[in-house]
Amino acid sequence: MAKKGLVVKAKELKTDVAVVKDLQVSIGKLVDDTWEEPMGPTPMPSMTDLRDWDFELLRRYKPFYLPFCDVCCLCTFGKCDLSGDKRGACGLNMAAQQSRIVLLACCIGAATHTAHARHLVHHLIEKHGGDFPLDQGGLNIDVEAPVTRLVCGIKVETLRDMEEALDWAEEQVTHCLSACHTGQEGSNLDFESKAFHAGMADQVGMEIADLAQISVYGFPKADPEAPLVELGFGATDVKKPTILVIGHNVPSSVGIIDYLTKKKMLGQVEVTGICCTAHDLTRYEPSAKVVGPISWQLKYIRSGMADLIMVDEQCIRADTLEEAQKVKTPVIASSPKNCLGLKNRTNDSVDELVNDLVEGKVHGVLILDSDKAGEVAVEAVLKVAPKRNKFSIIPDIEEIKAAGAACSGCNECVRACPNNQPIPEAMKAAAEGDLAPFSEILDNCIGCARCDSACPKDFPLHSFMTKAGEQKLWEEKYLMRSGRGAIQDIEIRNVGGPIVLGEIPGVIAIVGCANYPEGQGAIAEITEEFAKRRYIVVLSGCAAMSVAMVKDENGQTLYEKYPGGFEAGGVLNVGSCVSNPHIAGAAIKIASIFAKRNLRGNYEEIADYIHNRVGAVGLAWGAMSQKAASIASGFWRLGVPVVVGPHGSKYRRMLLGRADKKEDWYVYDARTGDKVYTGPTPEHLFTTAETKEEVIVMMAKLCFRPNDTTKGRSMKLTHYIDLHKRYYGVMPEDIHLFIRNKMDIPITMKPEIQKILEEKGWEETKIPDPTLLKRMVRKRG
Amino acid sequence: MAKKGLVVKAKELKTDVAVVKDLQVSIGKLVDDTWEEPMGPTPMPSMTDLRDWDFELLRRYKPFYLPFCDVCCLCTFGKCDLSGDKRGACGLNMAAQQSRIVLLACCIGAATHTAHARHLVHHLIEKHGGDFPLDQGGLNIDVEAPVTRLVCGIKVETLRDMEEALDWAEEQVTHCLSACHTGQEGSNLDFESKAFHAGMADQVGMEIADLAQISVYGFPKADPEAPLVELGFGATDVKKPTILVIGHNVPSSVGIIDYLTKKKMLGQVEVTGICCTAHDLTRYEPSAKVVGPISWQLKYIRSGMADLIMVDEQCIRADTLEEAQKVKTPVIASSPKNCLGLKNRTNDSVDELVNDLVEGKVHGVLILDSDKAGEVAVEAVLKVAPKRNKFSIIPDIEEIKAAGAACSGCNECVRACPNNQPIPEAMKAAAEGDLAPFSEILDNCIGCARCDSACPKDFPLHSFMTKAGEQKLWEEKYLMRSGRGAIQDIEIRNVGGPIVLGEIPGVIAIVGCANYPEGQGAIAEITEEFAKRRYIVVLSGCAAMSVAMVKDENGQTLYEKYPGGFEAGGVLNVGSCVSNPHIAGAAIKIASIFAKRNLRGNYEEIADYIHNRVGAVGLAWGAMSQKAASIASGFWRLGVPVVVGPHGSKYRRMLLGRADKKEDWYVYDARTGDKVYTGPTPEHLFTTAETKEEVIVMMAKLCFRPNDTTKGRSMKLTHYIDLHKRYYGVMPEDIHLFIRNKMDIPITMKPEIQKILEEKGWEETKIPDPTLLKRMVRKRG
Amino acid sequence: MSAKAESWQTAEIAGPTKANVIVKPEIAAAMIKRAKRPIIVVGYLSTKTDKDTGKMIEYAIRMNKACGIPVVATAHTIKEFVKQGFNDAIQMNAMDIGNRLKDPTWNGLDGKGPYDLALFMGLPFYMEFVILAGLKHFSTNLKTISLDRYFNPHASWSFPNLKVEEWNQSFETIINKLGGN
Amino acid sequence: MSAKAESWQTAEIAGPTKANVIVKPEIAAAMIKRAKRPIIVVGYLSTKTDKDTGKMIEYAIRMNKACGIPVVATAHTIKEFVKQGFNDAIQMNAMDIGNRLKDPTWNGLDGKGPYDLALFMGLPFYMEFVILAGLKHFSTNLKTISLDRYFNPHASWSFPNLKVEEWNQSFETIINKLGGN
Ligand code: SF4
Ligand code: SF4
Ligand code: SF4
Ligand code: SF4
Ligand code: SF4
Ligand code: SF4
Ligand code: SF4
Ligand code: SF4
Repeated sequence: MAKKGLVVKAKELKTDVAVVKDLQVSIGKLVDDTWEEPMGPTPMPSMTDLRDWDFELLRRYKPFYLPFCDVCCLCTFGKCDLSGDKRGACGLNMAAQQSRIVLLACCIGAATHTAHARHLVHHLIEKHGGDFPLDQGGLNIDVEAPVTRLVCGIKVETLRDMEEALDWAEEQVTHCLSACHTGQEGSNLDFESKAFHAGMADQVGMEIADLAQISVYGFPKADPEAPLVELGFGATDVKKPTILVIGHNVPSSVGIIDYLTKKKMLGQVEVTGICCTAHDLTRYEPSAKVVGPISWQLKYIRSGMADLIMVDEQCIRADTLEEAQKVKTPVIASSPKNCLGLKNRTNDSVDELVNDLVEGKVHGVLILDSDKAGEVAVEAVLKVAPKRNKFSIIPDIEEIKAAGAACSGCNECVRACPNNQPIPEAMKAAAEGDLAPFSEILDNCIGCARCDSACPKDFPLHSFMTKAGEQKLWEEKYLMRSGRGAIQDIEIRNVGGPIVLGEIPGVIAIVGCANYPEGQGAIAEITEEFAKRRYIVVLSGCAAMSVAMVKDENGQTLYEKYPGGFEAGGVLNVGSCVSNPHIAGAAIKIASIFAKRNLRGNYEEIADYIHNRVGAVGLAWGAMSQKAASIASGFWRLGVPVVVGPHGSKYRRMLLGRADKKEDWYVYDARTGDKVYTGPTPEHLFTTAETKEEVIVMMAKLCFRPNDTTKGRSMKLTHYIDLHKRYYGVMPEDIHLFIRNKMDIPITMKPEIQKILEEKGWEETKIPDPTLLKRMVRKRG
Repeated sequence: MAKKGLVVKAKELKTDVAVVKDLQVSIGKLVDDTWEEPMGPTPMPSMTDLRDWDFELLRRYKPFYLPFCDVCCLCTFGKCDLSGDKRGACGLNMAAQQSRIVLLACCIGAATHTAHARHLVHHLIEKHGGDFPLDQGGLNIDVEAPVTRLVCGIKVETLRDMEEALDWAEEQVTHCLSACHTGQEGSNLDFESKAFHAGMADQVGMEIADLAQISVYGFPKADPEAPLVELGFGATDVKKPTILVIGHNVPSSVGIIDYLTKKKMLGQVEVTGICCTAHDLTRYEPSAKVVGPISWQLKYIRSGMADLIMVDEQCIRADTLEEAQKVKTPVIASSPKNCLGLKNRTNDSVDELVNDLVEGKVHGVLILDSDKAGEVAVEAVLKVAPKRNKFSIIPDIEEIKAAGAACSGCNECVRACPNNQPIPEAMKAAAEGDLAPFSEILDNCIGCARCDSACPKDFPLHSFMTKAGEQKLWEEKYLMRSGRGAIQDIEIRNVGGPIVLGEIPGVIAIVGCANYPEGQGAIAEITEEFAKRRYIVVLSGCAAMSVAMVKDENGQTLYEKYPGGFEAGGVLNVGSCVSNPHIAGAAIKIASIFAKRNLRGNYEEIADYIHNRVGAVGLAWGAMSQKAASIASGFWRLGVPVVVGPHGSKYRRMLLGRADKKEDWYVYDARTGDKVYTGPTPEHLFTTAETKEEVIVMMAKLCFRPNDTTKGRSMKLTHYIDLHKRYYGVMPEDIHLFIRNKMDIPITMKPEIQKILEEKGWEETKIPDPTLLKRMVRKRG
Repeated sequence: MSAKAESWQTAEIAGPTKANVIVKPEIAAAMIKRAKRPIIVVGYLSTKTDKDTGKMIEYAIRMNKACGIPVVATAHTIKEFVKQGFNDAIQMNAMDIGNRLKDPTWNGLDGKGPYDLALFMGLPFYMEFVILAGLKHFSTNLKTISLDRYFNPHASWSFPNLKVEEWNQSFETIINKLGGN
Repeated sequence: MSAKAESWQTAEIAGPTKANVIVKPEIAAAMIKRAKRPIIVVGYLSTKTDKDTGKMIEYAIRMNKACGIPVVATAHTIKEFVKQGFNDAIQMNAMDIGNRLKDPTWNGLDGKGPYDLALFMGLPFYMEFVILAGLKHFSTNLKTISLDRYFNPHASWSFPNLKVEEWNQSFETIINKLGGN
């Protein structure tokens, strides 16, 4: 850390000033001593400070590596064949290489959010000054930034305060990335520990980013009643000039809204968004529209709806410029991260820029000033829209029919499709004029267009399916509750009783990208299953959009049917990807509010608390990115299990418990120091679910915690068994592992279960005050 | 940047202090206003600030991408087939993906050096305080840290000052890495520009690291007469207890020396090193020994010479612990980057640690306190050495014979060998008792042991060749000039005339790793060819070791035969990898000392100067690592061409000029603003040489610069033509491209050349005051 | 059928070590017969009956009946087994069974010792691909066979990319050779 | 010889698009004959005469004599050509010639138009591997052939891993078919 040991008392400073003349004094930070929370053992931890904790988790949840290919190609010693027990030219083996790839992904993810936060904070300080006060939720929130307080041991009250946390995070990202270098770390477990570290830094980066934008832009502040905003193709008013913003970093979109507001044109231009920028756009201005998650990009662009596209950073198709050109839509790039090879026109006049875009002299421009970018976008779209006249490249049916007839059935398309969609068959049907199979494909499509690329006849297959699903697409018009931000202290306080009594059997966090195996409907199904059962369901990012995209028979989405509060049966959209730490933060605040544990720099104790007591489980059903990897990693270190959908199996390793190894499931009883068997609770720290049915059953099971009261455990068991029977058609095989004493047994199932317990030779065990940390044992022996 | 806009005048501060009570004031930095160098346009540049300059270079030196495989596997959308014009699920194409891999490598490299610097600076501040003054070379050096001044616009005078530069570098690494995320940058050229940016940050990181250690540890300070130190297997006194240190980050090795010194035992324990830690170890204590570069690790360990191994970070075989175990050598890991899965015993007592290592209770320990690590190493090695009795696993001849007879000739070994060494044939010969072929293989071997791994019969083939070459190995005893550090101002001043007049035809920088295609002798050959011709040859890292490993008929190495000064025919070892910026720094100082250009925050102008005027060329003959990639990248952005050996072709892209495209080779004449054709000078920014012969000819050619005086050009041409004839047997085909007017023609070759010029239809061109930057044109018009 | 086969998902290249192609179903049958402790892992795609997936689950049941091979049903596949009147399948998460198969000290579902041959079918191609890769690199005495219709190069043995009829016929032959019907 | 070949360097896997195997040298000869503008790039290993490298440089010269194919000599290979009395080879850096071959607007050494077939031999395996990859992905109308003794999967066509005698015989056949001797 940069500033350690540099604290100078005011008096001494005066003396200095008196002695040393003609000097300027540059103040790093004013430390407010009125904050009395004592400092824990690991403020701003180094890469090794929490390694013992990681090893504790990894002892129980051992990595199962899933290599993508047999070789490593990360340096010019390579490629190296690492199959079997071979080692690379640097001495690395396959396990270490796979864990290194995990670390690399987490570093990229953490860097992305941290750099995002840095950009945002820098930008906001430039505009509003470093003294701008932070505000997570006014008086309803005492712990303003639980992750940052926990990890860094600092309190952030102004924008400037945030820089210290970011300095730390950037340093950690750099250290962790450094460990990926050829000939650095040699142990797979140490790579894993470093991946956890990167994930933890990522949580800090995200928290800072969201707190900064919530505070300055006045997003909903921990508001259960955040406004409902419109979402879907059909939500766009096709008659208006339409700007599409894509990405994650909202200032340039804010630039658009601000300019429209200033010019009193809000409502005259349709501002629509894809991905997290859409979340944050509607958190800023609820009249803006959300098109959908990342997988909606291509079909929306090709449909020609957008008269101008502005991209910022993250999760933007790399071919946006090329695709936009096809429909004559000009592009404004607005982030240093994503310059698209465009000329930097930041210093040109608005008139010149608008003119060049409108006249089509350039296909796009790079404008690194968010206000100017916003102004240019608005001025240009007004003139571009009438010229474009919603020019679309979605083909008509005749074209598709002809293509269907010309298709050779070579299978290249389906072999390129991540979801193995039966495109050749759909082409056959299309030849006959039947587009129904294509419409079905669209439902299971992630919009990647690999099929287009693969087709030797260059058929725009994704456009074909878009055409086929057109009708349905235009009917998409839903309401999504906009991102509420943090959880209020009072909400945490109120769920205490219900959680202890099992009335709230767990917290289900559904996050991440839209790389779904079969349609996005699964998200809503899973959400409703748990909301109905009075779990708390917390959502963010693409998942928070997907959940909105299903209506019930009354035309209502889950956001309309279920409350937005952190309460039994709540369905909460916390916001964009960088809002994820509100979920971690809620778990952390449970520890501080119920158990009165100190947070400040006290990571290990709190993670131990959460792991053993807070029945929270994460699901990233469509996880695809390095950010999703680091977000998951941040949860792992906190001891929160995460489940991914089938494509998540490609992250190269799982962290799996072994329910059959009794010796793995002992904890200390903090009261006595005894080692107590607790059953596999939770059973895994990271695994892949194959189907949505499996996810539902698995997540219910992963809510078990050693600390469950008998009342709570019996409720959790009821749900687990009920879901297992419903989705699997049979009783679970493993209930004996989760029953500590007869009181745990759900009353209604008593006879049935007791029979099983007898068969399994079950024995009663104690319910400990559980901890994995010997030092937490209170009794001195 | 964290601290912008936070400068508070002392008077105002006093007022603050008077008003706000009970506050501590934490001082970031005292800004010394006595430094008068005006600030240039780009201090602490953002990722886009130098993009125009990059694009200028990339316009001329276009990327040629060399994919390693057809697919991208960086996220769970993938794998994606990017062959031909296909795009991945994120819209990326192959060019962008390859450039992204280059960026990723540069980020890893830059992170490694920056994290190394951060660790070092943090450690040294903790030990010696932030006020510890920096000293690059006393009064002989005016510009203390040319790269940092140029890039960051700051002057670093104390350890604490360095933190600001590191803050900046870490932020840039984070931003650049972020751009590698799926769905960020879409343009290959922008990926390239970001790779340059990471390379520039890397230079800052390295410069800080070396300046810190030079200053605090009292390494040679810009000393042309730095001591000669012993190098080679044969330099070790086998009778002494021997510690082997491997890595790059020297504090724990310093811990060993300091403890030995304190105990007055220096000389009783042999302290030997591999890789850059060996450089820095001998810069600290010249009686320590260097074993060799990275490729020496395995054979030295297996030979059993080391009674204790201490590893720090970087370029350490990942299987060190396993290999050490085989020869019963305990290992101390001492860096958070490389914990090897070992228990963190930092807080245990020295006695316990020594005892556990000596008794073999553990194979290794992690000690993150460098002093303690040093003490434990010494105390343990004294007791381990007699027990081990230099236990070796190098097999005897009978064993090799038997293996040779049992070899199935399956070819797996040679197919795994990066250098395609004829191991099956050597096995056949060995079966007959002839080890000569194995001895030859050892000469061409990079010590990777992939052959061992690949052999289905598990023969330890690398040990066989080590046995075969044993005799030669033990005769290895050379003298290397230890790393001198920076170049003095006076040296720069003195070479001015000779460079202008061509008496010094160029600066040849030979750096990087030992991934050589055919033995390391090439380094010495290349060096001597240029030293003889009175080029300045600057070396660092593994290359600086390799150059020492050849003796002439008088038993002298090049370090003994040639002067160590920055002068005609000088052969300079600047030091370890982090010493590389002294080379860039020399080029930068040429601009400041000769041309009186301001350095401070003035990157573009200086790079333009260097590119057009300073005939410096880099060679990384055995480049293998991500660090080598970022080091090269730092040179590219400065406009300095870099050549790699054949394995460097695996870096995925070259930056190649097209000598046949006349339009590519125009510059502005700063005097007139005219565009002037200059010929392809230098022809490439990054390419691969296939053989050492090609390197020699190519490097001579790459020393041409548009600004050469006729005298200088004619001398450079003389060398180029002479070398071309010598190594290629023919006149070069392209001399007409390098002759601007008749005065350029080397007198002795006049008739021959004039004939060629006629044939080629040569026309005279002007010699401009060259610049690629329009704004540098002095004439307003 | 040829001895050369390409990964069904074009980009899912495996590296130097690729599955042997089961050129004739008899090979697979012989391997199952030879195995001391075989096991079959059946994923949810086996419950689908579109042209891609034939009647996998029935084949699994018939194989079990023919030679007593234990059946692991991943995800909710168990429900379909039960529906078909087959009550001997064990439900497990695909990663969990993969992880246990990797472990040479795992004594199997019945506690009688480690398996030596694992057959897979009905998992999403890429998920099976990576689990097979995990087993290829990290298991010690286990061979794997992919019985899917598609060539999965990370297995020890795999069918090449087959037509539905060829594939169905292959199952018939295998079951027949195992003495079942 | 079989239609399936493995990359000579085990780990140098190419991806889904792999070279066609030249099962018979006649194929290569026919391709050269059919090409409008072929060119051959010869690396320094062709100057070595150990068992691995036969007499590549002589074959190059004989091919040039047979059909006039232009010869680029990379690195210092030119010296050996000259020594052998062959003065028509052009010296170029391997990356430089690779980069130009990639460019469809490059009119060749003689300015008469782009090449449509590039033969490679004598470069270090991995270096040829990546240059061929560059051409595979970024050239438009160029086919490549590796004439080395080893299967190089990034070429359009490559010999499989051959014995020295087979390899020498292949050259003889090709030269013969090209009308040379
Ligand atoms: S990092 Fe190691 S395993 Fe990977 S390519 Fe380099 S030497 Fe081989
Ligand atoms: S665009 Fe849809 S159908 Fe086409 S390959 Fe991608 S997921 Fe499959
Ligand atoms: S890739 Fe194209 S031609 Fe081949 S089956 Fe698919 S749609 Fe038809
Ligand atoms: S790791 Fe990825 S890029 Fe490297 S060889 Fe394997 S598939 Fe190709
Ligand atoms: S980063 Fe893009 S090209 Fe690479 S695997 Fe992911 S989607 Fe495919
Ligand atoms: S250890 Fe030497 S001989 Fe063996 S594979 Fe490596 S380079 Fe080749
Ligand atoms: S791999 Fe082993 S058995 Fe095969 S040829 Fe080489 S030394 Fe002989
Ligand atoms: S020169 Fe290369 S191999 Fe040698 S120590 Fe430096 S980075 Fe490592």
